[in-house]
Amino acid sequence: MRRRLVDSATRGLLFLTTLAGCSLLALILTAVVGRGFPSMSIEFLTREARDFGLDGGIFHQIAGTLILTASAGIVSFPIALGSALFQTEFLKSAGLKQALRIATYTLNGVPTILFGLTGYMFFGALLGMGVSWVTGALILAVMILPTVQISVLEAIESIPAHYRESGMALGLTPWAQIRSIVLPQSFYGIVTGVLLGLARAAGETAAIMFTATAFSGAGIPRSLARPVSTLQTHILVLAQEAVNPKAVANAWGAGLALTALVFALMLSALWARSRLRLESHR
Amino acid sequence: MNDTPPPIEIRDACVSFRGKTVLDEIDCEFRPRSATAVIGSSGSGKTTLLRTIARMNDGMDGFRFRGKLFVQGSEIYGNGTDVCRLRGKVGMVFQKPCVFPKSVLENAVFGLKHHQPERKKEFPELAERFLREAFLWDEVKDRLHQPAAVLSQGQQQRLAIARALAVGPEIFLMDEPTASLDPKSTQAIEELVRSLKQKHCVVLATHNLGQARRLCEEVLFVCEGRIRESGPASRVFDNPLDEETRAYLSQ
Amino acid sequence: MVRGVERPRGFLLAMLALVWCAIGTAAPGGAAEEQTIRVAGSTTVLPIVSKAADRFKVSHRGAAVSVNAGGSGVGVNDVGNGRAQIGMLSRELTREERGQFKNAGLKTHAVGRDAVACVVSSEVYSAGVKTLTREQIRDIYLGKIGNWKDVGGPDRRIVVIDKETHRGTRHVFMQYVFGDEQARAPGARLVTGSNNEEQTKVAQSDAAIGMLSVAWINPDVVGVGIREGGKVIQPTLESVRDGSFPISRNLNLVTAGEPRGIVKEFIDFILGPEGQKIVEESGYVAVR
Amino acid sequence: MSPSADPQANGPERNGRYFPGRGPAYWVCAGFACVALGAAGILLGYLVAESLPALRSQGWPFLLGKDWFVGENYGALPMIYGSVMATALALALALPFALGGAVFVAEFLPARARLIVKSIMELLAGVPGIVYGLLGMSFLAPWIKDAFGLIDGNSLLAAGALLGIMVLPTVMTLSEDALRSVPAEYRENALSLGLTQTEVVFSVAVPQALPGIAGAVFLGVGRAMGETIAVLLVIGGIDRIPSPWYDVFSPGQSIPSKLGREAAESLGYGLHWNALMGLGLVLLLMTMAVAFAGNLFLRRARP
Repeated sequence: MRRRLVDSATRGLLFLTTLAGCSLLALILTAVVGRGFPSMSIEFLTREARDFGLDGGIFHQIAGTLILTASAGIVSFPIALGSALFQTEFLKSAGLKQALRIATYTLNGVPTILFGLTGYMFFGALLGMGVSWVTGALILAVMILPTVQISVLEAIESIPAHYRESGMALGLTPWAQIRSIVLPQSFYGIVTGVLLGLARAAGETAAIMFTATAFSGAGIPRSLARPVSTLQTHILVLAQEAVNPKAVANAWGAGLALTALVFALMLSALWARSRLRLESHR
Repeated sequence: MNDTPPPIEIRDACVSFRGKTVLDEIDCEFRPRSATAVIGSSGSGKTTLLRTIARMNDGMDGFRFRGKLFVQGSEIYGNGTDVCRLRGKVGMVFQKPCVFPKSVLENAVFGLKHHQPERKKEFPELAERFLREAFLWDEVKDRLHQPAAVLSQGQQQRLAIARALAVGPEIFLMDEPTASLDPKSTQAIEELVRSLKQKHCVVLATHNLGQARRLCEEVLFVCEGRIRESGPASRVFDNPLDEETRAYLSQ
Repeated sequence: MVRGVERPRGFLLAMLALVWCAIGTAAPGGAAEEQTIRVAGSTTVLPIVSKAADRFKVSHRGAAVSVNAGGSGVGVNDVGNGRAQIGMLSRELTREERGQFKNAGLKTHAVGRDAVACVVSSEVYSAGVKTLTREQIRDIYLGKIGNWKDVGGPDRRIVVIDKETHRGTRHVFMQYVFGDEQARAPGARLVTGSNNEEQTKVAQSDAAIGMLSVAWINPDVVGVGIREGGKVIQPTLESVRDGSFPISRNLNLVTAGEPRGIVKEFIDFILGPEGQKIVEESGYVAVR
Repeated sequence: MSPSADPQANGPERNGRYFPGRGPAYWVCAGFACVALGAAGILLGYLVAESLPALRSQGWPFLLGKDWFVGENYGALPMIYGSVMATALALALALPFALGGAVFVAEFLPARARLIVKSIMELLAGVPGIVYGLLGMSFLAPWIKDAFGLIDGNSLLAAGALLGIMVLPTVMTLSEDALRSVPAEYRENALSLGLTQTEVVFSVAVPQALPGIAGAVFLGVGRAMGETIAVLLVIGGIDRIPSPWYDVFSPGQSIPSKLGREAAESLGYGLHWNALMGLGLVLLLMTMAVAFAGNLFLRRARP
């Protein structure tokens, strides 16, 4: 009897903690949507900001976040894929593999502000790229590299051995194996990794606030050497102006837009990952 | 015949998962102090039948049970059944030996620790007793505090049986306990089953017809979720009445 | 996308080429840079420059002005290191800064005048704290006075709001209160950065004191009068204009050497009639 | 034809696997593989090199000094304290919910509900820091001010609570993964012995998943320690250790928040920058230690 009581009590307690956690998080979503929705409109999304974001919309900021995120993804993806292929298909030395892995995991844990600062000193100052789109894109690319790389690597490594073995038994060359077994089998894993990386880049503020963005006058950059304006830094500026109700409203609007963008990327990543699971169970 | 109810009595039972019927029109009894073999091809429902008796399917997705199932006279799918107490009475041994990542000793008294925590002081002696009953004591008495994973597969399986014995079950459900073991370990387990059936009601699902013939007094042949034939082992093996049974046995 | 590629080698090389294109285009980007003016620095000067930039772009097609905040110290630093052509400065250059960037030949151009007011939450103001003396402000920032009732206000603990040490507003304010632009404020409860942030924190509190450019004063964030020798000077543009308000300052633009080309045009634009009108619109006193 | 495309030139068979030869693609991939290595190296090297002048000029007081005033003193202790304290508060607040939630979701929820809760959690783990910062300054800090009768809500507690909310989904999903990766057989065997479901969970599943759970917690710690923008907006920004030291209602300063506020002021030059990079190095070493510990546990989790 006592055991049953303990069982029910524990269950209840666990349920309560889950409920508390979930409702807190539901509260967050409600707050973001509830506060952001009133300022959402087609005009808000398609007009440029005026009067330091107090008036007008967030068109340039959305565009800036998108191009910065996309260019970071474009730079990061081939590096991550090449690196993963190198580790799984080319490299034989276990020690070197371990070193690469440690570097990746270390990089994954580095606080983003440090990427921003040292990245700026490297790309912006040493290589002379200044505060610009390209500096921001490269910093973000390095920042998301471990996310993408780990995901791609795990996808490739989780390909069941019998696939490779049957490929080998058919007399495929290593290159043919990569092309017809490794890449197709890990396709959704690669997609998942890239999308997760993009989501991470899209939500990042600290790494780009000194390195890629301008408070005003950036617009859509006409060259890689120009600064961009992004949703993240836009929110940061507006948030500090919280006495002005218009600023607050626009900050929440931009916050909702940014959250929606990140969620779209995350949802696609979750979808791709579920496809990966399906494929591997086939 | 006396009045004590049979250890297990199933009346017109039907088991389905998500609407898909897996067992149907099951109607049978198991005798005390004897071994019954449940035979049949893979996927015929042997495992489901065993798991249903211990209510191990409760957590499965879309599980439904209709009919009546009595264990020692009490209806176990009725209201107010204490599932934990039921499983204490019905021990179960699985196909793949599974020991917990703890020491041999801790594994042996694992269930006991939760059922009778007040007997903590006696655990070492109890462990010895049940390990002896499982014919394992001599092999592990010097390694009681080593992780159970170092034991061989056959030893792990006997440890699993000792662990189940410790909880004090009157019924033993064994789901192909020797399927993943080598011949020598199989022999040891068979020896153990012979001794178990002196006191317990043993239900043994097996593919190994020779094993069923060697160990069991009764046989139950399951095919596509239904019982096609049942009866004393010698009769079923030597003179099967059912067409399907004959086909299966003659393989 | 991966499936469609025939040869992984070609695919990898194509990707490599893409990366290098991305990095390579950054270098020729330098040529287009001449028409872009980068401005960074004080949030006090920021409204003037941002608005001026919007109008400047209309009259000068092809010119782009990117403006960043950060604070006066950031402005000086960026100009000194060549990251920006124009720095915004809500104070004068310090001796350290002149020394540090000797080679850059920093030059300041005053574009407007402003006063730094000592501001309090409106609740405190309406409860009776209409004026403060320099000594009272000093003791509050030192933490010696911790409750508004000691200076004639309600019985409420004072939320002392400090600013980041490199901010121009702080330099000017501390110069007046302590006679030292780098003075410490051990009584502070909160440190803020931009004027907007400070304004927000004062407004959100009901017992705060802070320092803020007069352009940021509003009904929630009220500037108290400064009592000096029996006289009370209100923080208004008038008292800045007639020079009576004790905590006033120039709003400067700083360049490395004499401005040339488009940078000179932009500074001249701000100093011209249209630019000076923007200065007045932004809540400051024009210099011309 | 480059040698790598020629089957004859393929590398030897090893461990039953063919490896491609060393064509140009080999070197390209090798170069890419070294990017992460190089980036980590540059990062660490730069921080060490740039922080040396500050360490040399300040000596040990750099780590132990309690006073940070640009141009005079650079003592990192208040920031180190702030980072540790905010992270500790975050853990204390988030762990019960994260772990309780993970156990409940992994062990007691039916498959479909589990998928939904998990997807939501993973989404929430992706909510940008700046949005959390916005939430913190508009809801959490004012609420803390009113609830505890403070003169101002921006405090270590606000930062810790916000961080707790931020890392909760991360810790929860990763712990849940760890619990799910415990083979079902263990649960079945324990169930068949007549254990109640919570007994099964706490005597079999949780102990087995413990390394994985510890890894999840460590990763959460690393996240919390490195978060800049959300903390910057609610921690108060005062470089001071409160007295008494456990007064979490006081304002404070964490390392990332300090870097975020002051780095632009001296980007790249002077002793101030060196001191800031020293802070960065301390932060990096702290997070690296945490990540190492976490990965150690995670590796033990998957044998």
